[in-house]
Amino acid sequence: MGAHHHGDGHDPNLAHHFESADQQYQSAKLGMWVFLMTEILFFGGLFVAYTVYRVNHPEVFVYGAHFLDRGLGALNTVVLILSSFTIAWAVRAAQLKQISLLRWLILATMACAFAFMGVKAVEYNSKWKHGLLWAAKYSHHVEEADHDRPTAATDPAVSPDADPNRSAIPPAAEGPAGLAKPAGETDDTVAEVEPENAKVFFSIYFLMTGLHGIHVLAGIGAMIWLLKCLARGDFDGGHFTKVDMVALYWHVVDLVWIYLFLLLYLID
Amino acid sequence: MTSTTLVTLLDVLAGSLPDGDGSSFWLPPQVSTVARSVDWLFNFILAVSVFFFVLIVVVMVFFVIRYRRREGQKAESSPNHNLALELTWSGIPLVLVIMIFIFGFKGFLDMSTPPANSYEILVEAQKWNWSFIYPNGYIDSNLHVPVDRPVRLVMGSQDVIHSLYIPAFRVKMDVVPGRYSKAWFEATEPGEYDLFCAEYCGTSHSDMIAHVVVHPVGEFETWLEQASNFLETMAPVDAGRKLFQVRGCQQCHSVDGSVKTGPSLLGVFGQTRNFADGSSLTIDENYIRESILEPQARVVDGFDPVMPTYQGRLSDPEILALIEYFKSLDGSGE
Amino acid sequence: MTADTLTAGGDAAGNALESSYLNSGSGVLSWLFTLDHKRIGVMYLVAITASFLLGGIFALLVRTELWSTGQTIMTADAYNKMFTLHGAVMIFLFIIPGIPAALGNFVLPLMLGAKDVALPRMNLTSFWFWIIGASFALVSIVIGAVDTGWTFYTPYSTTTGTAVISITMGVFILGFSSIFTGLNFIVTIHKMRPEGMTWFKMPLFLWGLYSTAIIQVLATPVLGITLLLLIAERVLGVGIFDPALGGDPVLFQHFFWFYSHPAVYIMILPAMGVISELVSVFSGKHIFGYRFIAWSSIAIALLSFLVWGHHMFTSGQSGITNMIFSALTFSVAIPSAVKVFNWLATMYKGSIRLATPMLYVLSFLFLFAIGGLTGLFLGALSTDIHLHDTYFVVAHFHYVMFGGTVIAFLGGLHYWWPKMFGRMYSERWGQVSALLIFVGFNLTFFTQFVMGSHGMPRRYYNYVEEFTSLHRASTVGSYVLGFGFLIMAIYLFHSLFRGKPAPANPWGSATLEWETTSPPQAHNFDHELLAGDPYDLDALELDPAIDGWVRRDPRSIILAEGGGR
Amino acid sequence: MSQHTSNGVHVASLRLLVTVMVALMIGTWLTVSVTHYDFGFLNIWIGLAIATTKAVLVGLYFMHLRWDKPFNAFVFLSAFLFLFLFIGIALMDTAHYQEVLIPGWPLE
Repeated sequence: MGAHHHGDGHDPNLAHHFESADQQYQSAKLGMWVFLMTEILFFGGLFVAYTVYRVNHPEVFVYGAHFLDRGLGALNTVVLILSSFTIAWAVRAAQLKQISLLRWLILATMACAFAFMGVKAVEYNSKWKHGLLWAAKYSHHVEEADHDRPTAATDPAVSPDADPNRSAIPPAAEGPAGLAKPAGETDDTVAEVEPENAKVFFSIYFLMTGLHGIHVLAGIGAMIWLLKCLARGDFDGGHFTKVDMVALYWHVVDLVWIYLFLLLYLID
Repeated sequence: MTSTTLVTLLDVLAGSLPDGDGSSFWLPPQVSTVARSVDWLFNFILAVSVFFFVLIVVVMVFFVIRYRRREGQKAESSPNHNLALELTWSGIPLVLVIMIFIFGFKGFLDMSTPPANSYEILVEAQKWNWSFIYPNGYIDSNLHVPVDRPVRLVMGSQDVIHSLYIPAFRVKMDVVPGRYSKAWFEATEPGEYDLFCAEYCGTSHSDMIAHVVVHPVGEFETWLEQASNFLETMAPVDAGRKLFQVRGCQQCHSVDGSVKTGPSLLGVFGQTRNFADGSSLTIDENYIRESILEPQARVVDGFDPVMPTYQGRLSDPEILALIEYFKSLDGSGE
Repeated sequence: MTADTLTAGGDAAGNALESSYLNSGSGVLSWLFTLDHKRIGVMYLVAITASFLLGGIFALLVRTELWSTGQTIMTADAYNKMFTLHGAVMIFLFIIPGIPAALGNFVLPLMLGAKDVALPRMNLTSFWFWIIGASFALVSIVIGAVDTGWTFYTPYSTTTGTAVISITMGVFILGFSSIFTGLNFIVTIHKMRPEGMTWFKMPLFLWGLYSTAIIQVLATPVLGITLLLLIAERVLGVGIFDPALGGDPVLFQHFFWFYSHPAVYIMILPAMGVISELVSVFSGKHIFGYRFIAWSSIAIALLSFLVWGHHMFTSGQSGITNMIFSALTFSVAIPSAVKVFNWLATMYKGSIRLATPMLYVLSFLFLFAIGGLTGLFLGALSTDIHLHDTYFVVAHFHYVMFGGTVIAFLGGLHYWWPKMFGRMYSERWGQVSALLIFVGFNLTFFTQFVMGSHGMPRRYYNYVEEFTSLHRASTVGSYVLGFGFLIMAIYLFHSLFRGKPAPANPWGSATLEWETTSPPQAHNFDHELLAGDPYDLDALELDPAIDGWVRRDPRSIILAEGGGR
Repeated sequence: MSQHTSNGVHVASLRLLVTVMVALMIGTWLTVSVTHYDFGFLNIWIGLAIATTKAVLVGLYFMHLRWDKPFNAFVFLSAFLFLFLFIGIALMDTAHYQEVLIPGWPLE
């Protein structure tokens, strides 16, 4: 090596190939945003699958959504918003070198993440008990289900006239006579009769919430890493980049859930 | 320039001397009404491509020779860019590709709009054969069509995606499970042509070949009538073999002893078989009849009860013909 | 001497075989866990070369089987696995990472006068993901391989009994490897350009890598989710693509091509970048129409997302969708044509050296012209109906992917080889092998155009008799091609040990990677550099004493002595 | 009154963060409660509008896009642009298939 070391006497947080802390911070930040872009498109594929299936088979979604507990869904939304707030505050704490506060805020965010996964576990468990699983494992019996969804039969929103308009898509029966399924008939009886392929709703439900759950777990991992860095004293000098990056990621996890809650739980 | 002279000009460019069937160095014979317009566009694009390719290569070779590096001689100076020139060589290809797009789209519209009076044939694709179902219910493994009459194919697949491709007609359409896809053509020359599966579908994809037989005027109806009566005109053994092939039996049952989804039928007649329920029986006419109409009644040990019933799909004479065919499978060769 | 002020680590000519990145740490681990972009680039080079060898063997087996109708050397099932593996290995393991991850990784920071990419750890992660993904693919090959074709179309891929899951897992992981490379390049190009290098003073190779990276980060995640859905379909029976469950098997094709069409441009854009560098240097001329070439890269990258449906013209896709995709497909032709004309114009009044890299440039122009022009037949709706899924398509994409990307990759490899390893290869053998590859390639694939337009469907184990002679010609061509590569492997390998030491700048290029020793030192540069016009070749002169090129005014590109950052 | 770090990065005030969080909570309550009313085909669009408002709030304030380099916002938004393109064309095409579906496939 020549006589051109840059590491010595430099800020240990500045990697040797960067000229300034700002360049390093902006690089990390741009990198994170590009990564988030890939995350959006990654989840996006599932949203495409969701949209295509819902537009073609709206009755499956109207039916399936009755089996999701919107109270628990709303609770999880609140939990995630809270965690988004705490991690945003954590960034502020890191920027202002409030190390002890930072620790508590990261812990609070993690607590929310665990709470989220706990609620999720309760939900998954009840689906499991009733056989409301993805298509290959779906073993639901309509008779038992009636106890599960007391609101379904009485829900004022389920009116025969309103339903076909709901998704702004003509019901599948508009093809040539005899070719398409008589979807119009299922609209009247949505609360009682299980539409064909109702199980696909649960396939989609498990795929989307499952992938989201994996992201929550990854977020928990990232926060454990933050705590490790904090213990090492990485943030003492006001180097908040790592906290900022994890926070950005976490907010996207929150954003995805905002849409999942709407699109899976609140269908009518 | 009239389109005929243009066509001739393009034919010459394409290295094709119009030798009657419209085939050329590049293209197979033209046997459908759309083939002519497809080939016209093909040759037009070919002419454009040859022009630009020759231009690029000639310029390139000329530059390499003319400006080859010589000792002690540097590159001459010339401008680094020239907006007018660059816009020109963006603009000319733009105009050309717009033309090609329009021709291609027009041709496509013709190819996707069957005339109203088309003769309709249903097509059933499965790994790895084609069944063509004629309006009178007769099923054949080859496609027979009348000449000079539009034919519309309504196609479905039983398993994976296949694609019906008749090069001589320039027709290709995927056959997708769960939906009907459609294609049409009007054959212009009697003869026999290849029909391929063009979408990869597994082991015998490349053997999923059928023939298109274009019948001369007036002969198609005769053929159909005769073919539909094959039970009367053919020996029962031959009729049985034909049914075995076109009605899908061979998908699951081999006649050479190899095990597929179902047991092989080689030498089946007179053999004793054990069944899943523990009973056993010597195979006779009655058992064959039962296993065609009620396949689940007695399933041969070691096989899954997956065979569909043929109740209502095979007539008594047809079952008799099949039985005769199975009797002939005694291992003594055909 | 002017040279040694710049190349303190090396000898007068700028050769630094003794003190380069190649021996700045020893032992396998110093390579496997290096953060040095040069070493990662070299490891990628070794890895993709091995993949290319594997894919090439599959290709030769496929061609050999097609020597005659019926069985020649293998069964239909084996053949179906061979062409699937040939496609999957060549595309996912070789050609997508090919230029960006191997050549790009090595060259990009050097062209920026930087010490490394912005995110070196992510760079190493990318390489390791490649290794893990490749291992999954190998496992799949060992436990029975796949027979779906590299396109994994449903419902065939969800019903076949072969090892689909392990290979799709592999491709899924390889996707992340590709995303990480792209992400890294975007950040590096945005944030680490040196003083003086505005966007429009970047070498065009960087424009190629940048537009490639845009596609990598935007399209590859969709591949990831597509494969995940495919795995879920097989394991969980999810139903999105299953018509029996109300799903849509053709939707898979939309998913797949939303990635895989842009992926075609992941392959070709960096190749175009390489050609832009080479054609200027070996013509001794400033590149012609810099801005048009740069913008056309970005245009191609963005347009590449709007054309995927042209793979589905016969799938039953609606007429209106077909029309839109056909029209948009032709729009990609324009920027591609512009580039070709600009490269030709660069040669005008030049001083053209027919060194091995330049032979590849000429080869590229010839083959890419054919590949591009035959795309017109496939973009037009009515002709595509006839040609879709025939050998015409096979020939077309080999002319683009091999005649374009691989030829450019070889050109780039021969161009940067002295920089990477500090040795010159045998020029004579380089030319022989370039010629053999050119001839073999055309014999292999031009025949396939003729077969295809006559109606020979692709992925056929057996074929009708009339195609026998063309198939045989094609097979012979593939052997010639393979022989050309064998020669190349020998002389390149030989050069590593016996090659003449390379000077810092053997070709007379003006981009910054030639301002350091060959091979570069671990920290790349001794000084902080000031970027000028990357195609100002007049700033250099040949120094016969070292058989290399030096700057007339070496101080003109030094921003600060000794790095001084 | 806005604070900045040593390298000039904006520090969001706690009051702002709390306000945004409260707004998000209200948004969630709103999303759930509007489902008790039926607006016909507008239902899904009202839901999406509320969700998107929430998303914008998160993006602008929690994720600092409001003070960040505009290019980062551009990167993020372009992801949605490509996603809409994908959804749009997939929907347009699949809508066309509906009339050619074979009812009750597979038939056996």
